[in-house]
Amino acid sequence: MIMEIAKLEKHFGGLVAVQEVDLALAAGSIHAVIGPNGAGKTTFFNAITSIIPCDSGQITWKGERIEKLSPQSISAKGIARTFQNIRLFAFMSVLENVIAGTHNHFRSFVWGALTRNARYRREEKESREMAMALLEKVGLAEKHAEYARNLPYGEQRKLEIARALASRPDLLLLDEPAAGMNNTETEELEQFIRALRAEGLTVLIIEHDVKLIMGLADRITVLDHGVKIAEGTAAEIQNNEKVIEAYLGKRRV
Amino acid sequence: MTLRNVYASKEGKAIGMGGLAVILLVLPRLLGGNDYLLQVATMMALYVVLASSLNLIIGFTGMYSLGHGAFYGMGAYTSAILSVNLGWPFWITMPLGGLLTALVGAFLGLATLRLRQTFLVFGTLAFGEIVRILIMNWSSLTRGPMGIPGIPPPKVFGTELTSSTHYYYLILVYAILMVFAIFRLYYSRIGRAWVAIREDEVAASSMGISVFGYKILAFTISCLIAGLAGAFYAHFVTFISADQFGMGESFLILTMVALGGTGSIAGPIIGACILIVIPEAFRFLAEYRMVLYGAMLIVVIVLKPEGLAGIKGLFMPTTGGRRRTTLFRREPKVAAVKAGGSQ
Amino acid sequence: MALLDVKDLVVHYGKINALKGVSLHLDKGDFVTLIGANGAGKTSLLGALSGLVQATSGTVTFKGGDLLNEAPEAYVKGGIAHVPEGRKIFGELSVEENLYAGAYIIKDKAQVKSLLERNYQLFPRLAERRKQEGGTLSGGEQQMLAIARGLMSDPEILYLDEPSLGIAPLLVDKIFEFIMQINAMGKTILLVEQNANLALQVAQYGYVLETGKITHEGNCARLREDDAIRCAYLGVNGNGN
Amino acid sequence: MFLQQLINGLAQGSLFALIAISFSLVWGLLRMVNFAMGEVYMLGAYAGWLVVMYATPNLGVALVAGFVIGWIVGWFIEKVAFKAMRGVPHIASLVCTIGFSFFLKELASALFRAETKSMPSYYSDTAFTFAEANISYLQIIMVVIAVVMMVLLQILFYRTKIGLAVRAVALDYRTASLMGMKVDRVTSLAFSLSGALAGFVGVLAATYYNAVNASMGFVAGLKGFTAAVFGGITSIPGAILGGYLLGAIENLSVKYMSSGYRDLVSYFILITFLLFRPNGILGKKAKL
Amino acid sequence: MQNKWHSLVGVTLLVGGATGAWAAPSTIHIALTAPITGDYAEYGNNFKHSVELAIEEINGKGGALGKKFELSVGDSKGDPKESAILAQKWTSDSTILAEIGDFTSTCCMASQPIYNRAGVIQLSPTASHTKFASGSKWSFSAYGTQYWEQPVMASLAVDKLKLKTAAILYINNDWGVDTQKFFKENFEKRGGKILAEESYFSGETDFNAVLTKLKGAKPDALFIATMYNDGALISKQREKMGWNLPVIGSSALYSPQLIQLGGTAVNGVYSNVSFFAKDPDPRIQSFVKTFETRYGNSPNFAAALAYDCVYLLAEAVKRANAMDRSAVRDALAATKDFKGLAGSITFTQDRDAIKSYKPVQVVNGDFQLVK
Repeated sequence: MIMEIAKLEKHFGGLVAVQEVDLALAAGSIHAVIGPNGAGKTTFFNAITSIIPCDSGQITWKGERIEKLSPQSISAKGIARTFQNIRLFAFMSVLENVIAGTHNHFRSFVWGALTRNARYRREEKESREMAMALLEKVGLAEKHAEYARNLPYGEQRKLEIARALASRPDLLLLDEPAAGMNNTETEELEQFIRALRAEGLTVLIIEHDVKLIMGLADRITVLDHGVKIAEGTAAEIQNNEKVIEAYLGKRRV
Repeated sequence: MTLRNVYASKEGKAIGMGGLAVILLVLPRLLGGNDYLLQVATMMALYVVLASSLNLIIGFTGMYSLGHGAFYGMGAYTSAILSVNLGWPFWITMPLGGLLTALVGAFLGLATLRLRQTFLVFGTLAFGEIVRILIMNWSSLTRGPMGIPGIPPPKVFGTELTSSTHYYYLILVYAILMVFAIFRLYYSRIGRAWVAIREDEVAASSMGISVFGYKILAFTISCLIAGLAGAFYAHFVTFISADQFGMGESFLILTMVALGGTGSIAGPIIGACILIVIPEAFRFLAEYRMVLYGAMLIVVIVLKPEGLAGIKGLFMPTTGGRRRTTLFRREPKVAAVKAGGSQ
Repeated sequence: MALLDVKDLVVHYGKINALKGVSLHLDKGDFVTLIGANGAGKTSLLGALSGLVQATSGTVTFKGGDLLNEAPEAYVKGGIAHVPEGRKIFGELSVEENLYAGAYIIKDKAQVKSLLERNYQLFPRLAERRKQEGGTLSGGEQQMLAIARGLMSDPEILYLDEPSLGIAPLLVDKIFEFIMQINAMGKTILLVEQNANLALQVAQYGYVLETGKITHEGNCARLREDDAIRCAYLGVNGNGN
Repeated sequence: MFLQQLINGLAQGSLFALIAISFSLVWGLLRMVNFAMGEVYMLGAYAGWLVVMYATPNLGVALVAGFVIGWIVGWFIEKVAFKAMRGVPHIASLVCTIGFSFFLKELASALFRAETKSMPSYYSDTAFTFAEANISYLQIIMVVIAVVMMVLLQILFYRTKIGLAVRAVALDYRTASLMGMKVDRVTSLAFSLSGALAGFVGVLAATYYNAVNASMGFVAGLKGFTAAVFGGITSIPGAILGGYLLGAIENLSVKYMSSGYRDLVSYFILITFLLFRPNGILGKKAKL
Repeated sequence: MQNKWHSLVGVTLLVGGATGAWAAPSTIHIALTAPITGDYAEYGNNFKHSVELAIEEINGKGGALGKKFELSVGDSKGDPKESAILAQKWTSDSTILAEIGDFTSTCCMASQPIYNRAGVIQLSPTASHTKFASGSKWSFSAYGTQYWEQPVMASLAVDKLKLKTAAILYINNDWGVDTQKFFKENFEKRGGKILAEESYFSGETDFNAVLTKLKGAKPDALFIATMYNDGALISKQREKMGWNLPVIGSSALYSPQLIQLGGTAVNGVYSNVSFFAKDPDPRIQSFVKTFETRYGNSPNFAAALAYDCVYLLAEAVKRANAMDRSAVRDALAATKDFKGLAGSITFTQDRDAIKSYKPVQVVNGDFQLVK
């Protein structure tokens, strides 16, 4: 288990967004979190990455407790993420967005930037090459000079993934990566995520596109109103009564 | 393809820079010893530095500051007090002035933990005023309202720099160095971190960028540069007093950044040059000079809110801003489109 | 005659094309639903149909009049009420003030009073809490308040944007009952939902929006049986499960 | 003397409080600050002075004139600096109001010439003396006006339809527009009202200090903003409370320390509250 | 857009460059630096008007050495930075013989090194900073420092009015601090006692607090080191507090506006003058009358001082019998018993003016000499 989450809880005022959720993540697996809108999935992600501090619970990453760390430290530990409502650096070029993702892998600071010494030049070159390689991978290499804000929706999603990968993470958290993508793009995405797993990356994914999830995920966790109601393989989930009732909706009226 | 070809082509920039450098170097010649114009040029260079340094805070990192006049003054006072009271040479007091200002700037940067937007504007403004009031009242150190006269001019290789041309070259070298430094910082890992913070703090922090650390760094470097500029100014005018570093200066510097364009290297440079030249060019208007100056400021900002050389749309949140625009600025309907659509 | 007729509506956000030519048709008394995934453009479409979002081209005809890119108040005055996503009630106003805000365009005080009474009858929960601040209500109550507030302008057509969002399942049922009740009162309803299953059960006619385009439309009963839709939106595996 | 300082502080506080309301109105709607507020106040004072000198010695008319001029100028600033610039950088609006501040001040200076103008005294007699402290009629009137203004505004905001619209727009302008509220018009109205209040206080201040000049606005504006933050910028009662407290604290601070540090006290309060209690004394609970 | 700015800069440079070539040696070219706009605009305009008036008079009488005076005016806004820019403008124009201005000491001192380097006379009508004139051999102050003025007021207070104690309220700037310091020194030297001192920042309008505090010290008299406008405000607020005691100020109070603004509250206030508009001297009377008819307001002390500065220069030119900057400077430095509107002027070693001051008092809404 690369990450273990125990009894994670987050309240907003009186509202319980995430309630005592446990989750164990196997290294090299694709794990999906699904649930109806407002089930607390994004809050769950935000709590894992410390963007909002959790109220209680433990998150263990490679044997180390990380729930009290800052977002940047969590990133430094090798956890990267994308956002549901795309948070690119709009007024940076596509390439720079990805280079910004490599931030933690380089050390040159004010002095290096001012003098452009050997280390700085090496690091800049390295980071640029790394970023370009990632852009090639997601198919955005040609648009590397555009402002990120000028990309179409689907490409912005790809760019966000490339940016997250730039920090060379061991775990990638994807928050609805297929939202706003058309069918071809979604299929490409699926292939892409599989390829990432093949490279040894662990992926935790929130998705609404059930088709994508069912075909992709090794394990699925279902949240409803902040509570974990089921976990298992795709087949198990699809046959779980609780899931069908709460998430897929029982026949009403 | 270059990294930043989004903004401008490198060749064009290089030619422009080269030309500009030559003009700047031979400017005293060009002006034929006209010290007045040289003085204007010197002031421009000084304010180019001040505006560029404020742009680090406002344009790059997306924070606000209306305390820049005070930082500038702090550098001036530190250097002046050290050289007048202790007789230390300019080349020691100037960096010390910058360092002290940087220290205070770092401290003020802590405030950004809690203050945002307009609150930061007023927080820094109040801070600036507190500095001014302290200077006024701490007479034993600062001579209070009497100011500090007789600040020695800098010496280079044993000779005092006294002529306008000397000062011009001194500040020119300083300005070029500082703008160059800012340029290099901007196009580096640090600059990217700043811009990332400006664009989206949450995303920046999840990319491993220490938001708070880089905000403090921006304040520190910005104040260092402003403090050095203040030290230069003190030894240039040889007399400083608290009223030279009041709110008016902070407003002026902020205005330069906003008018020229936030977030670009050229913006504050253009803004500083214009706001120094305009009052000079309007001299013939006598008492209506500043009326027109104010009016011009309003008109330019309304017509080009991002500034003359700013990035169009910068600081417009991609979602909120767009919606607001569609909500409040109703563009006239395009008749042709409608005719085409309503078959 | 159609109550609301939308043809080839195109919306751009900067260079991003959010709607790529959407056509809709609503008759009086209809209960129409619009389903689609996150980012498909549902909220943009509703925005463009209530004056919040500027459309690039297309037509929006309401009761025979052209409303494209009019100010939001023109839509409200025309008889359209938009209950926005996430309820968006005025948290610091009391329940009653929220309702009065909804009746802003109605000049006749007596009419406002009677609308208020009618809403209190429809939602007795709100009547109990009329002096309470909107922000202190529970999610379900807030949604009721948002719908009631929409009804306060006495609209002919009511847009509902994701009314099930973040609400406890029991209450979701309750709210959908209210919606059907409102429809039965003769109000036309355009329901935007992510919870496709639910939406397709309550509505009569449905549109499926995908990345800015309508990909399917038809009778809800028929849409429910459509394989592609079952697979993508109903969570039923397309490979026959 | 404590009592006298307190009374002086309250009289001055009434002025701060009214300017603070002006800031609160704009803040509530736009989450922005009008840097030219002090200059609107100054123009109001000139309007009042012109009326008293050249039309009628009636102070009421002068106050109305200040109100009207403030309304017009406030309306104009909103149209140029805020309306035309919505959805554009925050900093541009800020700088635009700084431009207005410059422009209006220098315009007044050029039009009316720079020297300080004398405003006649009204109701300056001592109404009564209480434990060695003198209280003038005008001081009483000022406090009464501030309180009446607050009550009127509370009625406007809590008892009228337009007030409801202002509050709704302040809370969520997008949703408010879905209710058919004309966001632009409501914003414009609140902005004009805030200008009108500033102009009105300008006349009051001119009467209290018997002087009008072009640079009188800046300090007043800054103190007004401080008072607003102090009491709670999102609420009118907060602004009033902040004004009175700031007036009292400033005046009492002079009693206990060198007057050279008087402004320091205000700025210190401003920074402290911005940092540690940005919602002011009344806190988040209080609302427009 | 940018191109336009470029051309604007170009035009400015050209125009500026051309001024150097307009040299017309047939005139005595002097420059005036004054705050025509900004917070001190009132004084700046007084400067400008009276200097224009003086030049017109001199030119009407044929000028000096047969040459007419020519004036260039620059607005410094009260901003030291602009004052320094103007100083460069004037000094780089070889036809300019001398400069009059600026109004504040800060501005004067910021531009002083420039005049010093270029060797151009800098004659300020009002700079009162004790370190100003002594800072450069080219700098002169026609104002007369408080060092000379305050003994007069202290003597009036102690010797004539028999006051034992006083409280001081002063504006926190270089002039205010000097005034306060020298009054205190001289008052205590004569056996008086200062019970309390308070300062305020420029722009303040509410003096109730400080006045109440000073009142608590129960002094015999109140000394106010302020300009006339603040002086009027202070007096009004003092009157409203019902605090009646002798009030003494400095020459800066002497302005018709003091009475206009202060009304009955300033009755009894002591000030002193070197320039007295009621002086029956026909020169003064004609100056006051011309000034009033032409500009619509009465001249204050600053106007008279600036007027004197022009005559000081004219006389220096005559005595030097040359148009040479350094000769005129020497002649100016040697000025003795120059009879100006604002009293007689003799420059000290440090080029500060020694002046004569006459105490005045406001009596029934009018300034009267204290007999």
